[in-house]
Amino acid sequence: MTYRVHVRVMPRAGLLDPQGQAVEHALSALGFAETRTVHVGRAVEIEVDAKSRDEAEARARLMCDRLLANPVTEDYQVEVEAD
Amino acid sequence: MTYRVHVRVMPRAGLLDPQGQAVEHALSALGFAETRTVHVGRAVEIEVDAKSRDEAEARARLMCDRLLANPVTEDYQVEVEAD
Amino acid sequence: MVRVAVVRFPGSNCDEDARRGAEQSGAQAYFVWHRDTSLQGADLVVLPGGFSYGDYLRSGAIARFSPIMQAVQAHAAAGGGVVGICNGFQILCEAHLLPGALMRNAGLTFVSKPVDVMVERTDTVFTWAFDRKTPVRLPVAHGEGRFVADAETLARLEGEGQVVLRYLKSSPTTEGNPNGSSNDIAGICNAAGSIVGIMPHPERVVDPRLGSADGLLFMRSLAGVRALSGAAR
Amino acid sequence: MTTADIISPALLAACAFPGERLVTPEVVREHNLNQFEYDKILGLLGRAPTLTELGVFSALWSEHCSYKHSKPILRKFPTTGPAVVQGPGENAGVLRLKDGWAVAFKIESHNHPSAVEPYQGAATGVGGILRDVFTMGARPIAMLNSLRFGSLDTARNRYLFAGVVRGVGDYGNCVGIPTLGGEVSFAEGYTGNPLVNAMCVGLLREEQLITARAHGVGNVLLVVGARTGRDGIHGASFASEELSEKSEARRPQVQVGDPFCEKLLLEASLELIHGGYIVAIQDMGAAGLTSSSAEMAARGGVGVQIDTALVPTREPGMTPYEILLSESQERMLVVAEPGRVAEVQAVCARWELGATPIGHVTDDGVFRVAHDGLTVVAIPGQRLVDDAPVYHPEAREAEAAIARRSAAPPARAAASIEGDLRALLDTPTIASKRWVYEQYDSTVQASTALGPGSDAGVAQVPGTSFGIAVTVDCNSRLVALDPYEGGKATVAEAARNIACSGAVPLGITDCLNFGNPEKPEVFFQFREACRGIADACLAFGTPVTGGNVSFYNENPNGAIDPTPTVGMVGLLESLDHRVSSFFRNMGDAIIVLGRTEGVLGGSALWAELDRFVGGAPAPVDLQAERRLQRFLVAAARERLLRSAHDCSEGGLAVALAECAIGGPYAPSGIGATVDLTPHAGALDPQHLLFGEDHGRVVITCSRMQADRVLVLAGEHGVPAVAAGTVGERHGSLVISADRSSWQWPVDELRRIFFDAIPRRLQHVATDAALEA
Ligand SMILES: Nc1ncnc2c1ncn2[C@@H]1O[C@H](COP(=O)(O)OP(=O)(O)O)[C@@H](O)[C@H]1O
Ligand SMILES: [Mg+2]
Repeated sequence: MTYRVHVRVMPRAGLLDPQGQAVEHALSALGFAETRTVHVGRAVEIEVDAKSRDEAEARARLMCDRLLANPVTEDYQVEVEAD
Repeated sequence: MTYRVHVRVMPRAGLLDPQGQAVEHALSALGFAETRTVHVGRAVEIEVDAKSRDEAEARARLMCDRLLANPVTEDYQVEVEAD
Repeated sequence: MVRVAVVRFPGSNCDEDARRGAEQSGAQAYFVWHRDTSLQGADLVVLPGGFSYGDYLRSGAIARFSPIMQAVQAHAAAGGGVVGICNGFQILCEAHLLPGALMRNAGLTFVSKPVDVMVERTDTVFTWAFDRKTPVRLPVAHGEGRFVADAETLARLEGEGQVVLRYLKSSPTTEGNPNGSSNDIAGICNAAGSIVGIMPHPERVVDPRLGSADGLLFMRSLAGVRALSGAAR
Repeated sequence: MTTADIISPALLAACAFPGERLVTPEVVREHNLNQFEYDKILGLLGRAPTLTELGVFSALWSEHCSYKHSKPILRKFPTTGPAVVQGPGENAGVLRLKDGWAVAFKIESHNHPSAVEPYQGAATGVGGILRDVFTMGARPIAMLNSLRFGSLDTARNRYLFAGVVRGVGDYGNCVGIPTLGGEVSFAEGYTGNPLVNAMCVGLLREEQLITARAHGVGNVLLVVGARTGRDGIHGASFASEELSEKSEARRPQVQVGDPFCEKLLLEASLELIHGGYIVAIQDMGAAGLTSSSAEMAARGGVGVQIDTALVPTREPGMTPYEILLSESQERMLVVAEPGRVAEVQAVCARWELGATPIGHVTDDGVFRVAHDGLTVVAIPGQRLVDDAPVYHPEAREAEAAIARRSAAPPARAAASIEGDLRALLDTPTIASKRWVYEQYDSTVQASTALGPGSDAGVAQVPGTSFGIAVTVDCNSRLVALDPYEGGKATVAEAARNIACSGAVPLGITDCLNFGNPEKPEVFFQFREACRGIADACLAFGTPVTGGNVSFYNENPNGAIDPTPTVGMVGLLESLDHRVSSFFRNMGDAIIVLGRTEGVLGGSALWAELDRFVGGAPAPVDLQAERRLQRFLVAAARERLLRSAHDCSEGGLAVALAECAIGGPYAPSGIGATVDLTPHAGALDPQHLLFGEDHGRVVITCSRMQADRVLVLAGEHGVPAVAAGTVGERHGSLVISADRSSWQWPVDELRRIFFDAIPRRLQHVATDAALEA
């Protein structure tokens, strides 16, 4: 089976996120008064061959640990798209 | 209500995605033979005050159209986190 | 004297270079602040290089909403000259004053080096002082300079002669296209030649004492924009 | 007796912040304070410190802030001279140029943060050194960087290297400061402990100088710039210990840089200074608000009163301890007269920055911090800074080091001169650093006269016909083998690079990267290297105007190679005098300056090809170096030179090859025919070609001028020998000596030289790909 996995890598809470701040300001300047905090990170979309959804997810997590996320500054979330 | 909205902005299919390619190579070099295509885009996380999930989503889409995504090169997806 | 307004966005860092370059070539060049709403009677507007708003999100994406951009839009709509250099080019695309977009360099790293480019169109506000197609060597310094547009737009740009600058492929010294731009495009203009955006930095090479004056004719074009208005319209 | 000694105990009352931990011996140890230091604190306060006070002492008495192991040694540097406007002690040193212009410059390390997070560590290092320069009222016009890594054969080192370069580049590029030079080398000793030293050079009108001295009782302290977060708490003491497993646990404290905010801060600060709105300004670097406020007060001989509850924070609930010690980036502390606070805020607002009053200058000499009115810190301000402990560690050279000096490598079986030169040009330390400097904007500000790739970078002083030349140098192998001669050699190489560009060496800043100073063999290296630097500076008339000490550069395998990096600036009287490194015209005469004894001790040949670091390095004849510098400047003034390139690693062969290979954007290499027989033909070829004697430069001039050049050299007492002729593009480099001769097609050398680093880094693009 081929699964499509969505990975979201975000700056760790507490660390400065200048990009998020800039977007926050820009949105409120554009009149989106309802926005509170904004954070900007990275979205990675991977097609993975795996036997099961669980396996796809586990492999994707491993990819995050090894490459996709910086363990020092980022947290990640993994979601496997329904097949 | 405050909703957390996840926006995923990805390079439009068909456009060169050198980031995706580089990650694809790196993953396979690391032994993740099961990965097929990889794409790298931007994840934006927004906390929005809105009366309903639908409103939150509609506003977020508007933010994408106006600022968060470049209509020439990018596509986006919006997801409101369950409250 | 031609009045050249150089827009300063927070994060602009080639604003002074552009002002100085235009002034040395005989223009009356001055800054306008991104929060201003008037161009103070400018004949021509320069959007300089730099990292407006830190280039956060996408380069130029936030700057295009600066208050001054309304005045720039109006000026452009009235046929006034607008020149965007590097970050300024990115802003022009984001603001839809020029078609296409500038994406992350194909090599993924920032590229700072001289490149050889051909000035392909010599009747624009930024190039009319060239009397024919001319190869020049200009510095580039950018992380997001890969020009991208859909096939139709590209065909139109090529067909209508809206490619102003093109990276020279065969240059043995600079290895050609530095960022993977479609069709080796380094700069484009609108159909009238009144709005021009380019990635290289002619304003950095205007003093032979520093080693090169390959950018001088660009600056002279700015400073003599009236000559164009007279001739071309 | 100082005024601080007579502060009455009543003024020093302070209490614990609600909920904070008790100060136990365990907590004292955690703060890297020893018993002696803790007793000193008790004596100074006349009571036990609060936890917040303990944090303050820990930061200010850390090695990084107090220089407790290095101060007595640094005092021996020559720091005065006719050009010195501001010597050590301020944020940056300042030297007079001409016509009212002055140059402010400083170098600083960011080694440990870069070891943990290369990208942000390097970026914030650039940010910090930039602030040091613009807080002097100077506009930054050039950056340089000096980098050290372990071998590129391992993935971790490649990751560190690529991340650091990207971090340095992204930050400086965004702020808009051209990088005009730097150096990178690779050696085993830096595995696990890379070095990242960044240097910034700025220009100011002499009358615009401002210093970081709080004065004027009642004047207001404001924080300007970014909000304060929980990042980097205790970075200063982190920089003052060895890297270990524990450092990994400190990861959440990584500081993130915001170069965009820095650019706004730069413009706002210069406007505040030049507009006369403020009386003092200091950046919040290591130990953040603590060191900036305490040091400003101590320099001004006054007290300060701060309320940390007024400091804008990024997250709610931060304690005074955290606010005082946070190392959030892009913040400034400014002192203004009360009547001008509104104007200061208006200027900052224009640059989209906050400016928040947090306290004022007092007359009681106490460094006092309250939170919502509750006093949590009350320390005699002067003594907090001046009474920092001073240590005089034992210095003893390691037996192994002595033995290494008299050792020699095993003879290599199939040594070929041709192959050796190719191999040397392919070693990352010697090869072109184009892969690095193409990631750095080197032309922004439109003043670059010589960018990276030549011996020194040169920038025009805007609106004038003169320029400044800049370089950073250190050959740590020489320092490791003979710290004293290595220290001299470092300054000599820097001065030679400056003089090769045609400029007069003016002064230096230094970044002294060493291991743990409590180890006698490390302190020996430190003391002797400094003595060498001092002697060279004295001989050259180039004072030390400031610098930075980075100790505890160790990893589980031991200390790094001692690396006292020297950053030098020079004055180029006229831009028309500038000289670059590369052969230019066919038919030009090649002249070799200096003497070759053929010393291979500490050479790149032995280190890179024989895997042997040893032997005694060549001694440095400071007077000969001085004569050589004077000659180069005189010849450049007469516009006699077409090129000038100094011989450093890899000796004459590498220097000649680099001249022939040409600049990074030359269309091809350019051949040359060189006969070294008259220079030192009697030497064994290996020693002749790869020996690393100092004081040698390869110059070219037009054939017509050759005699004049030789005469001028003679007048300056510089040995000079006409040794050959520049050939044609795409030609060959032909070197002969005695009856042997060797030959290399220059375009092949060119390929080797420019490909060496990129081909080892084919896959590191991945890190860049993952940048948000
Ligand atoms: N990290 C760097 N940043 C910018 N330029 C660099 C860097 N490393 C090396 N360079 C440039 O490459 C050239 C060669 O450097 P190097 O081999 O150290 O020269 P030398 O041995 O003559 O001092 C110099 O012009 C130097 O400025
Ligand atoms: Mg070298």
